[in-house]
Amino acid sequence: MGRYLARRLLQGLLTLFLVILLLHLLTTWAIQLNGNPALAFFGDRVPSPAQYAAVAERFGLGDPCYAQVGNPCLGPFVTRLGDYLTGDFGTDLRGRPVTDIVGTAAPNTLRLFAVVTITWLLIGMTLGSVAARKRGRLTDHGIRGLSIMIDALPVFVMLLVYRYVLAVPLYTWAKDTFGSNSTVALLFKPSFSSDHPMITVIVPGILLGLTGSAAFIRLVRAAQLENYNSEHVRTARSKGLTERHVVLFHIVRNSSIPVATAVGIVFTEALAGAVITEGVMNIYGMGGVLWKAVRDSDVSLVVGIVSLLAIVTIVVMILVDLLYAALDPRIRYE
Amino acid sequence: GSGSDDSGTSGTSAAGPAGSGQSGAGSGAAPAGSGAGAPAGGNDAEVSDAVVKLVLNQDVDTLLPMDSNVGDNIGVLDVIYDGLVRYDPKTSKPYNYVAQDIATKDNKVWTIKIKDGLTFQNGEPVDAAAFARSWNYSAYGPNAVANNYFFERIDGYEPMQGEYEEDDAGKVTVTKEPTAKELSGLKIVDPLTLEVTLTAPFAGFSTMLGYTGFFPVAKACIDDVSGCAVKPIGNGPFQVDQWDQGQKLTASRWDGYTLPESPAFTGIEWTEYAGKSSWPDFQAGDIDVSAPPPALWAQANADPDLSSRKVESPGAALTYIGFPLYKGKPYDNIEFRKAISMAIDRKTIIEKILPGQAVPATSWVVPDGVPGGKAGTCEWCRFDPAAAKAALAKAGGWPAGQTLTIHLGKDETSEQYFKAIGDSIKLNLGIDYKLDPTPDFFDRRSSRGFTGIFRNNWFPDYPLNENYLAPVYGGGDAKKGNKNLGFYDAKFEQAIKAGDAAPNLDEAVVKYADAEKILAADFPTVPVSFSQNVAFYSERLDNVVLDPFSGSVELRLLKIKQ
Amino acid sequence: MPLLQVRDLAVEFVTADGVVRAVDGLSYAVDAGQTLAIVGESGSGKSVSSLAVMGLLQSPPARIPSGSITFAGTDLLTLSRKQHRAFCGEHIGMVFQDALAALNPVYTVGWQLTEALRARHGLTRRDARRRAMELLDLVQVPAARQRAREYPHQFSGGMRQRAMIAMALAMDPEVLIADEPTTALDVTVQAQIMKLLAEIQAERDMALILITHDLGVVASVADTVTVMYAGKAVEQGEVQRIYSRPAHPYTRALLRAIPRLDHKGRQLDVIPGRPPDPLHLPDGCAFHPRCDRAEDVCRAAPPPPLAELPGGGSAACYFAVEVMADGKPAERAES
Amino acid sequence: MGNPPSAPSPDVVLEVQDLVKYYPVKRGVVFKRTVGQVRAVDGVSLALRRGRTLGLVGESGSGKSTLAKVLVGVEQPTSGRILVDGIDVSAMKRAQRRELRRRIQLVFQDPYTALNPRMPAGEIVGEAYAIHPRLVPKGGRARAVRELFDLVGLNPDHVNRYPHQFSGGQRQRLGIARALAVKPQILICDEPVSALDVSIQGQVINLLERLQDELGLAYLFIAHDLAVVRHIADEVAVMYLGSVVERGTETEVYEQTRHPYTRALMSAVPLPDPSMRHRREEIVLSGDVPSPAAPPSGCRFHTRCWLAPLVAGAASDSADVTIDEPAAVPAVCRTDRPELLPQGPPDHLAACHFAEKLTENTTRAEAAR
Amino acid sequence: MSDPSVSALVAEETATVDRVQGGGSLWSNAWRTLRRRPEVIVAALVALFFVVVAAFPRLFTSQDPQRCDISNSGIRPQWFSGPHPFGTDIAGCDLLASVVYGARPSLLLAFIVVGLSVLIGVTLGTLSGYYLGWVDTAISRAVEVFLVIPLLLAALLLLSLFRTVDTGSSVLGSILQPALVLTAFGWMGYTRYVRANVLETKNLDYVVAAKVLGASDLRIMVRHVLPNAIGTVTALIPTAIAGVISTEAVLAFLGIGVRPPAVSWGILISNGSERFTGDSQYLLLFPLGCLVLTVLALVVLGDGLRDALDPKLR
Ligand SMILES: Nc1ncnc2c1ncn2[C@@H]1O[C@H](COP(=O)(O)OP(=O)(O)OP(=O)(O)O)[C@@H](O)[C@H]1O
Ligand SMILES: Nc1ncnc2c1ncn2[C@@H]1O[C@H](COP(=O)(O)OP(=O)(O)OP(=O)(O)O)[C@@H](O)[C@H]1O
Ligand SMILES: [Mg+2]
Ligand SMILES: [Mg+2]
Repeated sequence: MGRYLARRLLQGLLTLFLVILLLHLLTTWAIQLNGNPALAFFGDRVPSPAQYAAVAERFGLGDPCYAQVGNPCLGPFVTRLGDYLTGDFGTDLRGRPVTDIVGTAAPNTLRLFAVVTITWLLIGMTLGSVAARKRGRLTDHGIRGLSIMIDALPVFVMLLVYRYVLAVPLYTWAKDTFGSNSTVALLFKPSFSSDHPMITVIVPGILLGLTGSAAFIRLVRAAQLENYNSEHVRTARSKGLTERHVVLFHIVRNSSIPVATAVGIVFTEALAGAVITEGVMNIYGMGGVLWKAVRDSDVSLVVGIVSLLAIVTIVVMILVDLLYAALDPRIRYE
Repeated sequence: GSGSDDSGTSGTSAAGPAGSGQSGAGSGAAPAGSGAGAPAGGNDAEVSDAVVKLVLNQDVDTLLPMDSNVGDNIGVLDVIYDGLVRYDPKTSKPYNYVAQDIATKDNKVWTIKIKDGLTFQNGEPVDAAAFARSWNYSAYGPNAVANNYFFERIDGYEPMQGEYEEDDAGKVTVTKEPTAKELSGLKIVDPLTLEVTLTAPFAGFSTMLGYTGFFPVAKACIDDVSGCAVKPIGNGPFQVDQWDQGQKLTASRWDGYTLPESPAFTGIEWTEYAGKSSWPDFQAGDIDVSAPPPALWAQANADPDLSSRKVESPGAALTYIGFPLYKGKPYDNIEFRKAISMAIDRKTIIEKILPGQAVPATSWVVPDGVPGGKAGTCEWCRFDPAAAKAALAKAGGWPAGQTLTIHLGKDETSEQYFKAIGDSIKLNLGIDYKLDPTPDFFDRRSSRGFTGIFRNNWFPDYPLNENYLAPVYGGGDAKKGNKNLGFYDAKFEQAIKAGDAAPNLDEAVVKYADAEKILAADFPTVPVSFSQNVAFYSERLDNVVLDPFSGSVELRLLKIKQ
Repeated sequence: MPLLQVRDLAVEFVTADGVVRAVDGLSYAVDAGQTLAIVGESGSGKSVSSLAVMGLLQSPPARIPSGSITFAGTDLLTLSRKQHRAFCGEHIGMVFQDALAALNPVYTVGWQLTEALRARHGLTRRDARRRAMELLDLVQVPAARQRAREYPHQFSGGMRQRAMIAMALAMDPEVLIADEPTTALDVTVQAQIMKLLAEIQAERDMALILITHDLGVVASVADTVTVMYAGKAVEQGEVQRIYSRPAHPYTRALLRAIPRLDHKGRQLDVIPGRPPDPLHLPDGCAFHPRCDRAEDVCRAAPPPPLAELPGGGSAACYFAVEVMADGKPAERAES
Repeated sequence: MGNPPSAPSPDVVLEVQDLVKYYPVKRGVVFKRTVGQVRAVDGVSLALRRGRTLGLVGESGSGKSTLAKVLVGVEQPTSGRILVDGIDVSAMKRAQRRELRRRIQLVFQDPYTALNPRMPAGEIVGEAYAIHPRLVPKGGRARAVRELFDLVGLNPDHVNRYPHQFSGGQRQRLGIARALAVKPQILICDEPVSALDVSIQGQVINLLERLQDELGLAYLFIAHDLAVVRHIADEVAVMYLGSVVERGTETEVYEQTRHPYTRALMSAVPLPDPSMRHRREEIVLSGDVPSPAAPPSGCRFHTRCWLAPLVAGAASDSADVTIDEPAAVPAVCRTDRPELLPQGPPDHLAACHFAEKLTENTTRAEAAR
Repeated sequence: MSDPSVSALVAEETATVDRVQGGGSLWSNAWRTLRRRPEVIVAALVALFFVVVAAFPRLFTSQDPQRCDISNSGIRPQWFSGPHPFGTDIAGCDLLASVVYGARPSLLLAFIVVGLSVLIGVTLGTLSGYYLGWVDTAISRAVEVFLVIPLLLAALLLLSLFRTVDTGSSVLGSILQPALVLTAFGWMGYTRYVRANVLETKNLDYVVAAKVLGASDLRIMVRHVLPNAIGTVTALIPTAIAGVISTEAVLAFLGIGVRPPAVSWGILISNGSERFTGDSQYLLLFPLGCLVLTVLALVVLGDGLRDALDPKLR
């Protein structure tokens, strides 16, 4: 177990290194092809080399390699790695520490993910279980159809419709009924509010979670179906246990293994949804920050954020592996 | 000064009083002490205990005055800092504010007297040293602040930049470090008197002084620049309480404020939207000022309640189409350019794509609000498909099978806008087009990398017709034309020179207008639209006035209904 | 009255290709302390019939169009499914063939052993643990205390099967149905398990229904035998009689086909062809295409009913008496 | 441990000398270290004669399949020699070894996993010709396949069917046909009838016997079922925990058993004869086969041996010793690994310190004396 | 009973085997299962319809989607009473033509992405599972790296990299960039899937049999391991195609999708969703309807295929 953990961590470090290297290369080449963001600083004006150099220096892009197309810019890469080792994740183009940005943006995104995960679990578990239970019947077909519909409907459509069509009347109604600072009213606030970061993230989270839940419904259904037909469930039934007990202890428990694994690995995938949700609902989060950082060719910010994200993801992946072992005693890591 | 051209990298919707660029002032007439039309600033008796809720539509990265050059942080800093002069919201004329007096004899050496007894919010005095400190910091090249270039007119700017060399590979090597850390043109005569020496006479210097880049900063601010960028130490009526970057900025009245113009309420809360629409929050009553996204424009206007709470004012930005004149045929043919121009149904396009945000342009200089601006100088800016076809035929037609590229910056709104323009061209001239949104627009434009027509957006630095003309069309040589457009006309250059040499501004304006006429005949670019500032405001607001340049609400004039 | 009596049981599966009659008119009875063996080829309906007894068939696709299953006077088929299962949980234990699959991999063996006791009889955790150990001791699993805390995958094949048996015994059932309990095991382990089963049965005076296709095992433990072919019982009777004087050609062929440990024969007798497709059973006697004794009547007439034989037992063959008279199968095999 | 290599007889087509196959147990964070070994096959010597059958029996995990895999070259032996027609395989070059592989073919236990479900039967059987193009000229392949179908008793018209359309017995025939396609000399049958119904078993066994007669094949017939082995084998080897504990002709092994393990194995096989029910000697071995990763010291069988306590009991003159008590095992069993030595006839070998106790068909009680 | 002669036996077998499974291959069996499910048939027809639309847009509209007249902006659906059955969008382009011509980039993108991803995924998964060792280590690391990098980030980065590369205005050119990104981040699932399957398959007896016959690694992989590992992947393909079509809409919404002036469903949906909140709901509903219908059809098809290919779930 300890050995396994050590090996996974080493592998994780290697992955991290590769991720950083890859991102470094991509961002570097983007800069080389599209021009140094320092140029954008001057807008329409044509800077003197002096001014340009000063700004490039300030942006951390002063190394001449950024002007040579194809140069992998390993020098700055090594420097950056060294800085990371000392816990220095650098600053964005405007000098704001990356850790500070992440510190403000990450909690909001994590709140969003928390709501999303809970939505997945709730919807996926309930509907998936019902579908598995009623396999082949109308309810099953209905739920499967619904899951596909949810799947096909892009997130942004739901979010836009909610924000522009539903939120205002709901919010107004809730304010009139429950008072303007009531929980219900805040729930329907058309935009995120940093004063109420948890409650205003719930509806966006649910909407985003709804889209992802489609796959979950299907996963839970498939996992449970497998167990419904399994021999150990037949054994449990032969013991005269009630169906409720059988479902709870043998079907749901056993099908939780693939489900738990899936919850873990969708972390990175959820980020795409986060960019959109954060964008539409005006949540200051990792998705939005990253989005902007890439558009601005803000190398430090991009690499910094993604490295931190990668660390989180890798840790999540390892945790999922461990969770897997916890859920399935047949797995013993060496 | 030079104008600015926003690449439009802001977000998906252009809602709200957006608009980047800097406001400047440049009225050649003696500005000092004019006070004419000085707005009725809020006095303490009328202060209502309210927090005004506003939005920041652009990404605001810093609140350091020397580094702030986008509409939104300028808007915030407008109540945090006070400049030497402030501008009349209607006429754009400057009047002294922190300055007691600004005087010059030769338009080269300026003597600025500062009002006595003013302090920063941390108690430091606002004096000549404060201005000198701020300006020296900005002008020092290695500090690389956004407003550095504003100081190039002051003596001693050059040595502060150092010298660099750039070889063919783009490698920059420092050949000489900056030799000075202070502007030699700044002299502190006494604690409240600053003498500024320019490199050359410039009548408009005093009008520039109200611009954000010229605000004073406290010593504590220079000592901790990054802290000051987040929590400014201002000298204005409001102080920043807290800034959760990316989310929210709150400011409240500063009790130590002694000057007259102060907002008539106790606090302001800016919510950051980073290009997203704040309209639903406005509708829900959480925001006091907003504007609907294009899709909801018609709806909002149709609502009598909403439209009664709308202010509109003309903006200063011009969107125009440029041609790679340096590429030769067919772009260097005026008939071709005419054909393009007359093929564009400006009115309908704006109505459909950017309702309320723009007006069709019929001139190169914004007709209202800028001295010398006049509508209708562009003869071929009307929509006339027949004439357009005829002109194209006269130009020899469009090469068969080729596609016209339209280059533009990366911005969805302008993409839609220019798609409609392209559609118009295709429909009326039968020319196939393709859009090329590119992130390195400026780079490619200045390096003449365009192969088709391109979108330009000119935002002036100061309200003078010269600023729409000389920086854009001038400065070229007879053979190659100017840098961006490849345009050159000796008569045009002469007219500009004549304007520069004019003894006073009123005469200069006339000369510059002559230059516009020459331009109209040469027709190197096609004006498309001027911007329009719009805001809807909540029921509790009163006296909502938009700044003609930045388009943001004049906070010091705003009133809260009781 | 026998403890468990199955009468005229039929089980059908509704599949996309048609209705499969997996069990067709099966009847048998067991008494306390008796061992009934059900033998037959793969697919002959052995498992399905016992699942029907336990109320474990999935319906759909399964349905029971006729028959009765009476346990001590209660017809199980008249009960609701819930009652049926609860009843069987109390009175009938079942041991499945593949113990690894039949045990839930995520719970400890001890937990599973006492699950029913805890869920249905509200046993405390401590009592449950003690009971689990008793049960493991009963089935001769060494180091029961330690083993109860382990998971099924940590057990060897024989141990798992023992655990399975212990689980089936947890509720002190009166009848134990063992569906091929040793097929997957080594002979040495098989011998251990069969010995164990016999001991427990004797000790508790339990009825044992042993489902298998190993005629050797049947010979060593069964009292009565039911031979199934294509869903039907083709022969029933005392174990001695069936082995010495089989009355159905299928039984006889089966006995002849077994290679024997005690002497070497060069050529094995075989039953030609393959078991019939349950969807397309041959007309007449289902065995006739493979039968060496088949005559026209077997092909044309309706399948023969299970008829009483002179010396006790019964067989479903028109020529049962003649076949029985043919003599010992083993002797023939040596010829 | 090793047996002296028996003199090569002209009849011997395959000889195995002191064959060892260990599977390393690896562990490590970055670089894996070998921390132990699974001794799957631990010093086996066998000889296979042309046209004859060697039966190999033993409990699950005794290394039978591993041995088979090593013989057909799917696994590389850890040590030991394999001689085909007297030639050492390990000394051969690649091409030669490939040719050799052809000569030894394998028939599998599970007819469901042994055939590629996505290949038509004809292609499965004919694949050998695609791999060894020189075996049969291109035009003749279809015919060769049909002939093979016919040979193993399958309808040649079924070449286009897929495996799932065949019954278990038929699939086993397909597996045999595939093995025969390359014209092998040696067929290694790894429990070829274990998964089949009794009624089908006979068909396959008869087929194998007929093929042996017709083609002169040598079989290594691996099985659980001692009755089947007795039926088909000329010689028998009994394996326990990776090594052969008894070897001899069928009659010798079955009728003059010289190893307590073999005896136990045989007594565990139920006889299909209810009249024998309580008349047979029953030796029920306790427990399971120990793990080959940590085999017992000395005689591998001593932990489960029924004879040892009896012998020990006799030695200590004690009447009631139980098998479960390890102390009751003679020290020699726990310390010394018995060699495979001739018992009576020179080719009847057994590896037991007390083999002489079993010279007659001794009962347990007699052995104790 | 005497041993029946081989030929008799053969005849016997022939008689019975004919009834065993009714003949036909695994695929034809799957087909027979599929045929019995009406919803699968309908789904297949719908999918086919849209494929035809994508292949022959001219059959469905005579209008040019690129010919837009701003003065016709925002005409509501006229159905059969005017030249614009679905109405026009804000730029005055005919919506029916846009939807019809938008099918091609959307579907083509989906097919290309899924095709390439499967190809890469299956190849790497097979190599990884078959050889293990350092090949596996390297591929596993690559998989993890690509799993860790967020797709959208990479999409944006690659977009800025490819901005300056002119891919032409053909349909292929306009979808090249999103296709690249989605492929680059779409293969890992297949790799892991196939690898697991290969690990399972490669120790099966029939693979051992092929080895014993002397088959080369390549042959074993291609003929034995892959076909069986790929079966389940096949069933994933329709769902994956559906997923890409939806993702394209998301990319379009973020402005990094199919390159204008090509229209795709994603672009139409993204544009339409802005207007949905205004007063022109039909601008969203038509393209979204097509997308939902296609996705629905493909997922149902995938479900059907999976059930048909996987007897366990039948
Ligand atoms: N769910 C089902 N759907 C359709 N047919 C079924 C189903 N379950 C069982 N059958 C059929 O019922 C018949 C009897 O099956 P059963 O499992 O009882 O055989 P068995 O005698 O136990 O065989 P084995 O020795 O292989 O266990 C078989 O023909 C089988 O095909
Ligand atoms: N690849 C491997 N790695 C490690 N151990 C292995 C491997 N293959 C087999 N073994 C071990 O080697 C021992 C012998 O296995 P083998 O399959 O040869 O036994 P067997 O006699 O064929 O058993 P069965 O009768 O169950 O088929 C077993 O303990 C097994 O766990
Ligand atoms: Mg069964
Ligand atoms: Mg084996």
